[in-house]
Amino acid sequence: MSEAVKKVVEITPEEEARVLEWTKSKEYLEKNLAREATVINPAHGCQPVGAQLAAHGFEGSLPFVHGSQGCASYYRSTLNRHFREPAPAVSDAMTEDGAVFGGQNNLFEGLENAYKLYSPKIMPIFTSCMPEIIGDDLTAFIKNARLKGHIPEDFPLPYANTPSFNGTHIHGYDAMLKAILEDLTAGKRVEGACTGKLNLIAGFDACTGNYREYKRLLDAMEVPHTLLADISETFDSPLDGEYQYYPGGTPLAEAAESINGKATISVQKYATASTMKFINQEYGGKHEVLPMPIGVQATDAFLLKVSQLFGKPVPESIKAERGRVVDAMTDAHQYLHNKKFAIFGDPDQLLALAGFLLEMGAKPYHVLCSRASKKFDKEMKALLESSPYGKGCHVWTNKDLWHLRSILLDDPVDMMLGDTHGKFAARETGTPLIRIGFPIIDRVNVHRYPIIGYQGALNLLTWTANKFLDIKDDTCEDQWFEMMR
Amino acid sequence: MSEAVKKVVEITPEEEARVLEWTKSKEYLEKNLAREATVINPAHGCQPVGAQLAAHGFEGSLPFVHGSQGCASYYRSTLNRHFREPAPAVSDAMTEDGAVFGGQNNLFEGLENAYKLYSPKIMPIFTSCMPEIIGDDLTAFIKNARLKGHIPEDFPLPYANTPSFNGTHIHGYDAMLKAILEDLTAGKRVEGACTGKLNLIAGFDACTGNYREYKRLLDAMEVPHTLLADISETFDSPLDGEYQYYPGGTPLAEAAESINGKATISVQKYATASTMKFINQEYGGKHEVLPMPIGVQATDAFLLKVSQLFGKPVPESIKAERGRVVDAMTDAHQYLHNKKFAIFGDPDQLLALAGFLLEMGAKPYHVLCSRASKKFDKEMKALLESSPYGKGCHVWTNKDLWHLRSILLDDPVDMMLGDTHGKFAARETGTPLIRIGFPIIDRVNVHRYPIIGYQGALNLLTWTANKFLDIKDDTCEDQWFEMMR
Amino acid sequence: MYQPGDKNNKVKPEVEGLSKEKAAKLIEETLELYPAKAKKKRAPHLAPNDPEDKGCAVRSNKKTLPGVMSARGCAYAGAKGVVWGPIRDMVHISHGPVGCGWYSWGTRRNLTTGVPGVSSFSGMQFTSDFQEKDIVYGGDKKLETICREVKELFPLAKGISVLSECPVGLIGDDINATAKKMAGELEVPVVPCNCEGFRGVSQSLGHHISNDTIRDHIIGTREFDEEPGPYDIALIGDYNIGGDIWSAVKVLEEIGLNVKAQWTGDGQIEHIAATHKVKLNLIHCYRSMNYMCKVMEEKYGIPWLEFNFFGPTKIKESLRAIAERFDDKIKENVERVIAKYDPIMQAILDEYRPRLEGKKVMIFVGGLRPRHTIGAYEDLGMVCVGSGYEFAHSDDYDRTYPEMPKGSLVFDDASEKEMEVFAEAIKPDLVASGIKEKYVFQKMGLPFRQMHSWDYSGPYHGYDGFAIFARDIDMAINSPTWKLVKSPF
Amino acid sequence: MYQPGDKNNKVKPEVEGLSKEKAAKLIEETLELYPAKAKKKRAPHLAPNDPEDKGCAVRSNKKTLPGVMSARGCAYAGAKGVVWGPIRDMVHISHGPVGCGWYSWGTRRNLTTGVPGVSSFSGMQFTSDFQEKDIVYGGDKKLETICREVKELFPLAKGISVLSECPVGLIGDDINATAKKMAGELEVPVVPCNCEGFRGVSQSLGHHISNDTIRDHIIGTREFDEEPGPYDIALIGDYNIGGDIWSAVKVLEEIGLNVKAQWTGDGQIEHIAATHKVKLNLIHCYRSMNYMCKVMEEKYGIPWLEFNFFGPTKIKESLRAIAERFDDKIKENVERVIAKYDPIMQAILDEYRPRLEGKKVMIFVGGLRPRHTIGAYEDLGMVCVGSGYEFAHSDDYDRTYPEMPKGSLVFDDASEKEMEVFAEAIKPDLVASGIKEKYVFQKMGLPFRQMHSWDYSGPYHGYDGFAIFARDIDMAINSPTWKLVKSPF
Repeated sequence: MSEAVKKVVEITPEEEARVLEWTKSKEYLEKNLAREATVINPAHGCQPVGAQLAAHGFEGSLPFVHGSQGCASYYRSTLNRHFREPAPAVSDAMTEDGAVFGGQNNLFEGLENAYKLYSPKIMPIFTSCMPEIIGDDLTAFIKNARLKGHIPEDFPLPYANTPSFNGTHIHGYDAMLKAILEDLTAGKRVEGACTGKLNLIAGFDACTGNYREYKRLLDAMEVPHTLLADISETFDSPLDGEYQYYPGGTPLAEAAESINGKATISVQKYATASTMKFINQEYGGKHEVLPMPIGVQATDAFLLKVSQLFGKPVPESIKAERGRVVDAMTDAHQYLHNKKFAIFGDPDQLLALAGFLLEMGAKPYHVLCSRASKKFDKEMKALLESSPYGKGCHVWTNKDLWHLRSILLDDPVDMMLGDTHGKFAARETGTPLIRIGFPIIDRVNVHRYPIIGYQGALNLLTWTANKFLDIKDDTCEDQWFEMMR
Repeated sequence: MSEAVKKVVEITPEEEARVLEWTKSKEYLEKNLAREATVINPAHGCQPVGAQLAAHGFEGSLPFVHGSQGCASYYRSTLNRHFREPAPAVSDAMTEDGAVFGGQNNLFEGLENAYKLYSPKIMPIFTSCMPEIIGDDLTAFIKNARLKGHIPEDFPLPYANTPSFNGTHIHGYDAMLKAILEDLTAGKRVEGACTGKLNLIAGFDACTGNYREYKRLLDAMEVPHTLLADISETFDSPLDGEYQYYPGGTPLAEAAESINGKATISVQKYATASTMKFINQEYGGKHEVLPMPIGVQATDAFLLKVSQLFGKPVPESIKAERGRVVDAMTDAHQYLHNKKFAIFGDPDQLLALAGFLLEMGAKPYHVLCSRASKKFDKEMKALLESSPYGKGCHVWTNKDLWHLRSILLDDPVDMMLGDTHGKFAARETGTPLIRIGFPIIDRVNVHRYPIIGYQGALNLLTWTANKFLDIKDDTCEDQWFEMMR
Repeated sequence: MYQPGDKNNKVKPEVEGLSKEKAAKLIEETLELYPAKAKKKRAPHLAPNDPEDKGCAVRSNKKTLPGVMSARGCAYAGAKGVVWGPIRDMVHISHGPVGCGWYSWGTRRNLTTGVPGVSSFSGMQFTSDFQEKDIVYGGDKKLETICREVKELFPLAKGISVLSECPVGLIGDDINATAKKMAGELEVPVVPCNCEGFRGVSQSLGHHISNDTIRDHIIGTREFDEEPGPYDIALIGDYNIGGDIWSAVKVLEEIGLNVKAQWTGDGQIEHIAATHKVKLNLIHCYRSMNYMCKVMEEKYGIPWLEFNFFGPTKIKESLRAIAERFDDKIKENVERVIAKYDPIMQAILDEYRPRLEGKKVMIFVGGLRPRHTIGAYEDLGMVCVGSGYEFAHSDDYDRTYPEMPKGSLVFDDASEKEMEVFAEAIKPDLVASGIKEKYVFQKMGLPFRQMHSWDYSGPYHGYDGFAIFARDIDMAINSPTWKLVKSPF
Repeated sequence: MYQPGDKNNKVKPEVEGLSKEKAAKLIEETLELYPAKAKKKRAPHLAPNDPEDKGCAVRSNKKTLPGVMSARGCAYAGAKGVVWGPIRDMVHISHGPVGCGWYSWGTRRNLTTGVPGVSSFSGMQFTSDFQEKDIVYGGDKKLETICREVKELFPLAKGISVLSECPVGLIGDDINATAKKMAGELEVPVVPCNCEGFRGVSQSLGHHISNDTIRDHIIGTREFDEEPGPYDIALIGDYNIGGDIWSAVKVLEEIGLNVKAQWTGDGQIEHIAATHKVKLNLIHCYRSMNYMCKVMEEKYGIPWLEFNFFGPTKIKESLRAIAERFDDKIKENVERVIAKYDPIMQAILDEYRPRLEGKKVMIFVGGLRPRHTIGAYEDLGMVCVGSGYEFAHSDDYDRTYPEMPKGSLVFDDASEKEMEVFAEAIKPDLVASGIKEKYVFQKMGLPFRQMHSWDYSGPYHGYDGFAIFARDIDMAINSPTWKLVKSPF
């Protein structure tokens, strides 16, 4: 006779309450931090979505996923939700037989169909897991595709290997951008030629407002420039009754000419490491990697560098803007003074945000990067040590947002800065979350407001200070509820 | 024998609770609305503060209060608090003897001292109550001051009567602006001459961001322009270690030449009635009064009018900006759809905000103006009737924010739009308040963000939609707490 | 309510301005956009509807064309996002690299009760975050550690599902053995689900693979503590998008039925395990779970019934069909409930129908909605001018043709290009599709609702849902912002 | 704590870089900016401090020069903003045009307990909003109606104050008669206060007029229900800016005293009316209420004492001076309280003093603060390089010189220009003044705290307040944003 079937057992509210309390304990924190294998609520995606973001930044560009169609759907919908904009991209829809035969035929057919249907000017190709595992040789495949006439000989098909089991979205961005630049600039270097332009690389940055702000600042500086991978129009196009597949993007000819630029600046060290290595080897002009210009000092440094490189003074209008933001920061300083922040996200953005907080006299108290190198850890710690407001602050690398929940329950902060994925930790620890980064899929328009430059500092300041004031008004007792703040 | 002294009687918590409940009743609402004489928590100030705002809008201008020094202190501190900026202005410090002898000697001495101490280029004079009651003759006084050498013959001293017991701050703005323009343009009209410029009058508008946005839009249109009473630099100057008394302001020569402008547009009908009457009589070119360009349609109308007047097309960059805002409005529409708003403030701003809400499919459900004409009442009602979203909405003129408290307790809304003074009604009725208007003295930087133009529409949209989303996230039960919104 | 072979449905008249011929011509023109080979492949997937002609059947469940923008997801999406993910009291491990779980984290709106992180885990993302070394050396050991860590940190979790991502199947890991070992060690179900994204042609295979695992690991492994009753039912294939299942359960309870298990929206694994003792399985999403009904019918003799709670007409039909399976008490309850809600529904129709009469909707989603929501639109006075599925099979289309007007368009796995051309030609007043399509059509000035996720609204199912559905459809179509699209400049 | 005639104070040494001669020269240069007549008028108001030389006394309480930017307010401001407004359970009517009440609404931070609009009215603005017709026909009838409306809508209000604005006094209204009539009719105190803004030279006369009305209408009109006790005191002239009075009362209660009435911060009118039975009046703001103490001393024999709870040094001195007026129990309590707080205060000093040592502060505010806060700065290691009052009288300056270093600046009713010139010459590390000055000095790159309103912070008084004061002063001076002022371009 078989053993009796077990009964359904319901979890009691008492059990729930007991375990909930336990998850808030020091014991739980320790167990949680001891985790070795499980990642819970990470703050990073995989390489291809970064590659797709970079690919969207060029004129007439149709990102092309070599891999399963499901992957492409995920990347696209993530971008759709963040920008609330279309994200046209295709895949070559590899399936099981790909495991046996490889994906060459899919690539052929995919290129042919996409080229005919969507009339792109460039199709940057990047890979999802399957071809990476089975070892598809993209170099050969693409060569064959041209030879066999699936795609015109001269149609640009930069390609990058973007394995999801290595690095994060920032590395996919880097690989794809490098591949695109490599492809477009091939043979374009002319010794002694100079476009007189600045090439600016924003890095993995899903804030269209930032791109517009870089351009506005450089226009004001009268420095001719090419934003490499300019997604500002791609992902912030007008609603006027006409759907365009490819609004905006860096013009391909301009991208090609970038190799003869006067200077190239990247503002994201970690997200453009290989791109900048390539540029250092191949590009003309001077090459600089600066911190993201978040906050006044970083913006100063950015503009100073541009000014030096191009011999152009920072114009009065921008100086005045700077002065106005310093004014606003002074006025609002007392609302941020010594406030503790938890910040999470990508390395470059974390370093820059921490810099802003320190210059405001606030504390980047918990800095969490769910996938980062020792180099980042070291650099962040050095930054914190450089300021009295960084004393006692903590850097958590390769820790996730479920760790952050425990950390914040144990040692709370006044505010979190990060993307939408932090909202659960925010709620469960009672911490306000100001949305910054990628993806932001539960608020509108946030990505339309810059956080870089002086205007970006003003925005960050306004969001954080006024949130603190909102909280004060919302939570104080009647006797402390006041007209002025 | 004298009667026994009464004992101290303490109010019991029970009494407090009972009366608190009663103040939330229908009966209380009716009693409250039946009030005839008492004004409680009004949403309007008196004329002189408006006059001072206008006066600050000109190059080297030192506003001069003819009246008690206490008045000047109030106006100044109100402006200080709102802008978090200096508001240099003087008074001639009339005291009791003024009631007997009039304020001529104060004016003489005041002009002399202010001129020497503060080196202004113009001193617009306006009155507080005392000289208005005792009937000081400013025309004569000023003439005498010049005759007796207290002030140079040609030093501009426009002056306006701004009695506090008549109208509100918008009327003081109007009177002062008219006086300044009358003074500066006197004798400057040249028949047939035309500067080719647009004169733009923003009206009583304490949002420096709006002024900058007007200028940005007109620059983009390549329409040369003079903002009459331009406070954007006056009240948003850089902090750079140097204190300047008079940053910015409309250059006096430009203001003088405005009489030969190609066209003059006021975007506040109620706040510039007498100024526009003067301009209609005296100015060259065409004259238009338009609604404040809040929202897409009103901005369209503004740009169209400018385009027509100057034969300049609206540039692609602005069209794209328009399309992007329409895009954002479409994306966020569902968060504002049919939401009920209570809005309060000045007539022109109320009409424009109601227009924006209607075009977003939201309801300006309670519109409250604590001092307004029948004309306004009629115009607002006509606007509401023009849209299905205006059906069933209420207009409350000459009602105050204590009325609003009762009204909202009886017939609640989802959100309030108005200045800081609404925060008590907001708290006591549990309604979120988005701060717009004047004064805003409990949040930072709000006045630095435009609410006019397409960018302004984006700002309003972002503030309101994201506030609703904040509330949803803050108040929903766990089962409805979601990643996406 | 449509049942296979049901002849009650009248053929719906052609929509004004549309006809079978026009639709055929439009399809022909659309196909011209493709290269020859692709055209040939796509042609059988598109057809004008003719409810009387079996020949209109479109081809379905075939590979997506490479290089076209398809709305389809993958098997993993079908397993994690659809079937397993909504079960709230299990920990679902996205086994492999970080991305698949990250993108699908919180983006399907399968709401749950329970305490997050304590007794409900659907809102969280668990991943083994494969690194290069896991590819090289295999991930089975890591999976073991993960199971132990999960058990330790989430002691109330009632089980673990292991949802494989592509690399797992390709590198030769044996998650089945690992799961078995860990189930024994940890004394909770550990269910291995080989739903690698490269398997099959769409999320549909993911559903099926998940069904198999439920069949093999779950069904029949528990029994309810209380005795079975005559009104015990299970609700199958409702994933509680935007709260749908709560709204549906409310109606079912009002007519006197006991919903003993929810598959799988806001689901509890032990309830699911004990479903084999219910009297009737009611199935909402036929596509993803009809196999489960068939299994339970075969193995335990449980009858099943399709139903549709979208819009008052279909609710009424469905309630009466459900009542037919029970006694007079339930029949009386049903009539009482219908009488209770009729005036409420009428008030909704009175409000919205005048604003929506004659408006055209084009639908392209997944599961059951391309057919099931048509009645709700019709209740509002709207007509369906086209409908299609991302990942349907032929039995789905069999159920769809009768619901659609003659001459409307039927499309299977439509590409974005096809949808665009159709929309430009037909000019629908509403496009009801997914997030990837939303902004495309909005840019064209066409009102749009995301109909996978109810566009962050809902519920739409049940009586309560219809009020929200009607409001949302009206709001989308009649938003005053559409007047702003055309620039006056 | 300074008491008139007290010789305990040592003369403070000159500040480095300052001397009586330098200060005199600076004053001379500053005066050169004025026209001759104005220079002559201003000269007596400015002086270098010399605690040993009576001759340094500045002139005060004179008319403000026309045409200079003065920080002064008016009599109405002194009555509404300072004395009457903080009484929470009365309705205070700003009688006249709308502006005066509107500008002063919520801008003084005299916090209150009670239920807003029910038992606390300080946070609201009541005005008769005079219109042209009220000027022409007079406002007395309107005032009657207002009183009746207030009584009806706010039944728990314990009285009404009528605070006249300029027009009322000029058009010949008789608010005294109206108030008397309405007090009779409504059976609550209706207090007419002829504090028209044109009266006097500053808010100081408003204080005095208000004192007169309290004397005439309030004092002695109530008695406490409970018997008077030996430790009953009243706290006079604390307006509870930022919660100061709560912090002060806490200390006083800790040493065993009963604070029976608060004048007038978070005040209750019937408690104030019953003050005549207390044993001691402790006065905080000497300027605005010393007259009340004198009245009560004269009429009821109540002794009074000035005290200062800013900073641990002054708190300690004050507590011991207070204890002297009571028995051993209180004396013991005081020593116990001092012992309790000493280490807490020391910890604060340990934290902040190293960051503030030697920093220079220039003070220009009203009331008592230009002298009373000096000790708190000194506790933090700072030095006062200049201090002045908006509306002081000579007795204020008498109390101030001994508190300040030799050679520091003393200024009365300073104009903004004078302040600017002084700041440029002396380069203080902190300017402590009001909202009208704040942004001027900040533009100059000088740290600033609003010291009328505690800059939206507080309390600063009492032991609890010092922790906040120290933090705020440090925060203002050492804000890293100051490093950003100088542009690198």
